[in-house]
Amino acid sequence: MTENAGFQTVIDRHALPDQRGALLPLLHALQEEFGHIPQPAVPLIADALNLSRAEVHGVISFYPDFHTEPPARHVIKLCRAESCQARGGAAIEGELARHLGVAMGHARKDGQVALEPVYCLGLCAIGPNALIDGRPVARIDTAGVEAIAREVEA
Amino acid sequence: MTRVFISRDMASVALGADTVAEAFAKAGCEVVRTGSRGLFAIEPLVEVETDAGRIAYGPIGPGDVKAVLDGTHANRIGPIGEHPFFSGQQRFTFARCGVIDPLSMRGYAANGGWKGLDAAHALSPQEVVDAVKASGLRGRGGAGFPTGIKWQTVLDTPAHEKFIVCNADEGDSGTFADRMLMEGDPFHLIEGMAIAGHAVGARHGFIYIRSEYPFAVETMHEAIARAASRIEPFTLEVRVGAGAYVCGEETSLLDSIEGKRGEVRAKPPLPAIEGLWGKPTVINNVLSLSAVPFILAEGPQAYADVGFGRSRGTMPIQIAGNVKNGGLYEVGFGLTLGELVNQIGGGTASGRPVRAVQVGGPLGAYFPPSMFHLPFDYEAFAEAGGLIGHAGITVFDDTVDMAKMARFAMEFCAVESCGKCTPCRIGSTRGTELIDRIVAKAPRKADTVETLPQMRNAGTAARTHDEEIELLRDLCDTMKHGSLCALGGFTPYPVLSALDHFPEDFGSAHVHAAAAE
Amino acid sequence: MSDHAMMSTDERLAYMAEHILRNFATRGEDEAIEATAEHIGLYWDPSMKARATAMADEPGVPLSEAARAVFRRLGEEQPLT
Amino acid sequence: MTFTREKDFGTPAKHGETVSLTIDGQPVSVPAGTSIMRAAAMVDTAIPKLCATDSLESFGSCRLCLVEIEGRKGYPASCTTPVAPEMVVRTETDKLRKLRRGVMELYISDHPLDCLTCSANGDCELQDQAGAVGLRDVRFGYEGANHLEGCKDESNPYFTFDPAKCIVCSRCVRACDDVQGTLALTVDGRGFASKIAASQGEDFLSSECVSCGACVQACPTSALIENTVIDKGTPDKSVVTTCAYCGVGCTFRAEMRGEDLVRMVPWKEGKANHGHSCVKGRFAWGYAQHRDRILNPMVRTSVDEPWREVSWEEAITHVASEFRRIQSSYGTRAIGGITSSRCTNEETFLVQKLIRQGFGNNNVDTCARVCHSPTGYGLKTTFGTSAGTQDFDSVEQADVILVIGANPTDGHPVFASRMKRRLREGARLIVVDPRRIDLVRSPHIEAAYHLPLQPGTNVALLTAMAHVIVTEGLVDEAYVRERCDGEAYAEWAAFVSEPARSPEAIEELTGVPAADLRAAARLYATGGNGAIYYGLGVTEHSQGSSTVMAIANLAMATGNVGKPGTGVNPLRGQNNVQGSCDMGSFPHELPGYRHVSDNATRALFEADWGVTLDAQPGLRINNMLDAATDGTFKGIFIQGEDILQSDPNTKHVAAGLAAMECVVVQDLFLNETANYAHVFLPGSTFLEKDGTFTNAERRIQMVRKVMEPKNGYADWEVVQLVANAMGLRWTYTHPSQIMDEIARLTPTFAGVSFDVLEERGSVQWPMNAAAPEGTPTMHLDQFVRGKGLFVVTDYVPTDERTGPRFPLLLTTGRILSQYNVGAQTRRTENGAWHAEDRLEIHPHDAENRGIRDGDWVALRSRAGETTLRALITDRVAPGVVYTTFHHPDTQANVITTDFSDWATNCPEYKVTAVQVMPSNGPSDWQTRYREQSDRSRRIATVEPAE
Repeated sequence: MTENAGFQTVIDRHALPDQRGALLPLLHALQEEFGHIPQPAVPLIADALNLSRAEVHGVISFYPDFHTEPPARHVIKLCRAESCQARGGAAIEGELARHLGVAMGHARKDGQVALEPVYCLGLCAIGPNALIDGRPVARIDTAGVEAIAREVEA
Repeated sequence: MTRVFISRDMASVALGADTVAEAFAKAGCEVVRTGSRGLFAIEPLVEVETDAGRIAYGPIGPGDVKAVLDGTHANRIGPIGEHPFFSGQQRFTFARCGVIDPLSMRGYAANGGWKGLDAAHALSPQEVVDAVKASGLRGRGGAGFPTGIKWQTVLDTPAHEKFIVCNADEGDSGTFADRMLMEGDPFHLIEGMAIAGHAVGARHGFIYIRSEYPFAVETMHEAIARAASRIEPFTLEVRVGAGAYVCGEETSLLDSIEGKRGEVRAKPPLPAIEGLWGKPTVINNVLSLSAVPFILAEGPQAYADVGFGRSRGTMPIQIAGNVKNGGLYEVGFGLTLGELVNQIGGGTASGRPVRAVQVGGPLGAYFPPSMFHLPFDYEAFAEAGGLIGHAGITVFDDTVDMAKMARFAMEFCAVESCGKCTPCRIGSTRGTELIDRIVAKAPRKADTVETLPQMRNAGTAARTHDEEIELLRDLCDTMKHGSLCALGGFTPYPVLSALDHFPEDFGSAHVHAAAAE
Repeated sequence: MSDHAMMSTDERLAYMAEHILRNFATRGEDEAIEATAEHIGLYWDPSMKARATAMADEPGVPLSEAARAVFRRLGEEQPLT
Repeated sequence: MTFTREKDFGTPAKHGETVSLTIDGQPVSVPAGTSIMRAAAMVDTAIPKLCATDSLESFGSCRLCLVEIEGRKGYPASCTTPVAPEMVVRTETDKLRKLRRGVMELYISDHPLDCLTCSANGDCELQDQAGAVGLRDVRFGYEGANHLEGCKDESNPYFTFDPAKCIVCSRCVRACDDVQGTLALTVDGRGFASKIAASQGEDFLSSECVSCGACVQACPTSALIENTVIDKGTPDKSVVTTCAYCGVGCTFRAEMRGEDLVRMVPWKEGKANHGHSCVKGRFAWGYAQHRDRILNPMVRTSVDEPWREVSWEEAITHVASEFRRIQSSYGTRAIGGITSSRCTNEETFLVQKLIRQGFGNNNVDTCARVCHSPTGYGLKTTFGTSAGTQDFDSVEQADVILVIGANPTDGHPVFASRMKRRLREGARLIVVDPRRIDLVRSPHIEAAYHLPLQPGTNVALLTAMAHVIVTEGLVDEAYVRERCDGEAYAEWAAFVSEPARSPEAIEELTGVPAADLRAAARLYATGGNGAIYYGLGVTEHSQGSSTVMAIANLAMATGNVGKPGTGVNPLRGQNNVQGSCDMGSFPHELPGYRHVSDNATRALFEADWGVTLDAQPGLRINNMLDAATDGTFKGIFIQGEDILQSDPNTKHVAAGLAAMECVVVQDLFLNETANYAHVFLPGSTFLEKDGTFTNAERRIQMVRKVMEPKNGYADWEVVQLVANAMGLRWTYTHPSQIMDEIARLTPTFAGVSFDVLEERGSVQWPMNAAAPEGTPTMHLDQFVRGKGLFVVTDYVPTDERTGPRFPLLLTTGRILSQYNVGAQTRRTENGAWHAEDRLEIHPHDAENRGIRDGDWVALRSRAGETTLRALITDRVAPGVVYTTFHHPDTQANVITTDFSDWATNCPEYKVTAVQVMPSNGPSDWQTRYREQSDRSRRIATVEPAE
């Protein structure tokens, strides 16, 4: 039961009675704390905010930021949008996928690294860009790919 | 103790600004972290305070401290204002960006901060709305709807509770002005929203920031806390998106704040009358709200005097993609596309010729150089079958494959579709499959179902390339006129503009087909 | 009341009268007796009323004075049918 | 009537001043706010649509209904665009046709092509619209990405969900959200991957779904479809009738294929349910054809013998002769009868007529005795008439809703949905109940105050609320002065103002914090229109009548009677319990609530019936049983009731029945009471007869024959056979004649007739010259008795006390899927939700008795003992346990005692002192009872003598 107790503490902190539309902030907090929102947390969230389980499930499944599976140890969010493509983003995506042995939009089987798409980080003049575990990295070239690979394999 | 100014903007940090700041601090300098000036080719930028004002050096690495401090570094630029990228600008909204410490209330006040708010508080709500109307300000998010009229509707709708919502979802590729302003001059947006609250009688506001902007989220949280007492009785809170581009659409954004799936609502009711939790709500983009303090401080006429045709005031244009001088260029409407890409942008970063430019993000049209005469103006671009959107310009050199870009436009729509309306939910997937067939020059043969004898009416002949192109045009027509919002509705802009202006990439003869009406 | 589950009819009639009296108690004793008698007149069937009237004067039956008064009042108004 | 699918106008009706526009050159005038789609439909222009249906607000997702509007660019959707003055709309242009075909081409590129063998063939809107837009080719082909591989969800016993047939129009999700208010469905995922999911992507049965069928009804394709349609095919004709389950009185279209009932679909014109339904009415009608139905009369001389099937003629003459024999040897008053609140008004009227005219006494009672008889007494005393004051629609104007002693989401689900919608719109809710019922907190609904009082202390709590209202000056003085008896008010006000009535004084007794009680009282008094809804939790107490009067006092004191949005509303349990009371089923009154001693009334009936009537009230059910054990009551005719299972103190009922010489039971199935019967006359279901039911808002509605009675006769025909066998020479040929007789003899029904009901659909009594349109809201200008009467209600504790032997208090109630004694619902698939009665017990009480969830426990009271499985929950307060009485093998009523309401003898089901201990299996009583019940249900297989 401790797993649920963990969720409950985060939920109690965020399910303030007077905060309207509290679901997204609460889901962000759980995602932040546990790296994902497992199915057993949904009934606790629904009860705290007096929503149906269906509503909570519908919202979790809508937004890409909310995952229902445990996260990989490292997460690379590589930008696939037009400005980065104009600066060679597609080629870098191929190199990074080959180098790490993981397809875009997937986590490697060993759980070490996940390569996720992101559509624009707002660094559109210095692409190709990525967030490596939340840290912005710009002008990624072949050397950049190798540096990223070293970092996430550690 | 020499004082130096180094940007903390996410782009600058991505280019190494933090290590440069550490180096100058270790060298005994007083380091002030600011927003970015907005020209990324010269970042990380260091401005050294001297008796003759700030002298800029960029780009600078952590090893260049000594050369910068003794003024001998090769990348010495001198006063940044004299740099050609900045001298031509009219920075009404971005005046303080790169100058002040974004979270210093004292710095903000010392540079004209709160002047607009105080001016607004001296006026009645109707007078403030009239000022915004007189300024000719139009929505900077992309629709270009006159901001003053929107505020008037909210003011006129009686309710015991109203809201101000700032759309900071800026998901368009090639746009970063909202991010730069929130990270570089957060109090400016806060002041704009406080004025809006006073103008329409709203006591609370939400800033909906996309989760892909972690720096902006953090800076706005901190700025709101510091400015709370200054903007009383108006209160503000940040709400963070969760990776859905469609939440940039105003009704989807409202659903998201309400804790729901970001599905687009049908209109009417207009959000100005029945918006957040059914209450009258002002929804404006970061740039629209941030233009308001200037209008109240300097008077609407000063704002309206600048511009072109019905597009009044300045637009912070973002030049991005494969471009030499990528960055933020705030200027009055009217410059031509060519001036922006070639003179100001300096052409491609790769040195190869410019082949195409997408204006207005992933839902904007592609323009060949032959259309670079177009003045940067809402009406002019609409007539040319495109749109200004959030004023992002993405430059491509001649290695670009426009059929692949058209395919990406459909794929992007399929990835980000909220799934509510049929033309977009199903159309975007069928469009992606269709363009793949066109690009692979493999028009569809009759499939197994169609060849069954039971499918008496189904066509059994293989389809031709032209039939597939015509189907793509029909699909775009259905999506353009049938979709519930601009995501499905504008996806045809990049697809058809690529098809019309670059038919060769689609394996078709170079015929300039009339754009779908 | 011993085992309430299986009361005899006499016990039940007495219990019902006492119960009605208690719920009219706020009117004061005299009015309560009159109201209870009127109530019984409206809702009890003749055989129950006849038995009640008879019980009024039987010494062995445990009845409160008020209940006895009610049953006596019944006898006066209702000709035995 | 031939099978015409009800016309769908696409969006709900609006009200407001008229707006005129032209559509395709045709002038149209509709209320402001009406959509262009609805306006067009009103002039028979059917704009193609898929995601729009008029039971739901417009959504604008399918994009088929695009139109062109002069002066407006683009192609707006007609469902989400309201009409505007002088608007000029075109619904058919080349461009629109092209766009609609484009949308349909996308739909059919991701849809199965097995129309001809699909269970919705001929009844599918996608099929219709594909035809309407003239789709001839899907140029995208059929091998792109699609949703054809999802597997069917057949978990729910009544309908199947086939995701491959889903077009993601979300009509099901919106129906579950807005119409039912359970929010059990959602769209899962986004974009092309969007799919409908129940709860967290589970199968329907294990999800939050309550199986009301609204989603199945809203679904335009066969994605959600009734299993009976899959098995039998789409219906070809329909008859509108009224549901035979709870007191909401939902009207349905019984859709048939020939004589075979295919499905029950709620009727949009139904004034009580407005097109909504619950699991019972919508799906649980299979019992009508269940093999347990007894179809032939049966007779036996003693209850120990097996039944002997006989002809109708033999059975009827046996009944008549036995009753005459008993009367001659034991006296006129030695026999009586019980009417059913599940039969029609006409049948109930005939049973009480058989008893009064035929038996010559007033020994007639009804099951209302054990549910709302205190409502009859309490409201008649205070307001002057024994019925609820409002119609159901009134809840839409309530600002404060007070629910006391009722569990609407289980007992009156369709009305609960309308109440929940009003609560979601912002009305405030107060719940007074020992149990935390669902309404206290469920998605988007939260009671402002839940007052979990100790069972049996209602009067103390309500009088304390009155104390707050009077002492804090919250009384509506003007209303009281103008509408109520001043003297009675003064006495009442003085009484409630005494310190002993304050919330603080009764806090310890009720267990309700004084501050909450005060706040709730203030909210009810000052929160705008206050509407009180109550159920058996108010009436089934030793002070049931006092509680009803205490409620009436609160309503009068705050001016909350006599206008929409307010009122005192009894949620009556069964489909015609209101009707059975109206028809004079009580031993002390003739139809129309007129006392038998009222000479003028009696003269009216005597003239019509040609007999002199007994002026003395007859025996109530419990009095009949007492008289039976005393040997003075020997014969009984019971129509459509199972008093052995539903009435309290089962051993007492058994003893009474066993002492009788001729027990006649008329029912659908052999029930527990039939174990003691000598004659069994087969009954007919509501599907097999014409007549009327009256629901809890006094609305009289038609019940129409859908199929011939399997047992040969409608119930009213059987009563006539018995009557004529006793020489009464009745000549009814159709129930409408019985209603004419009722109208002739009952002032409040004077204007009612089958013709009027056919024409208007339904009407609420009183309906006569004074109220030609019927009476939605009663007591408009003045109370029926003239001045509203305040009645002093002092708390008198029940004699049923807890003590060391029986430390806990048992209260009883009902669950959504089962109905009353379960005779009908146990013979359907509803067991999927509630297969056995469970004892709800608080964790503390369970813990210190070593009871785990699901354990068998012995439940013992002074009256008896039974065993059932425990359900550990904090829904009940410590010291309180709860169960239902739907399943005979638990015989919950062997536990309940004979204590009852002082005025009406309505049994005190809600308060029984009990002890709960772990047990290893059924009690001896249960095993003995099972054996006796099996023995008495044997039916000899010999051929009935011709």
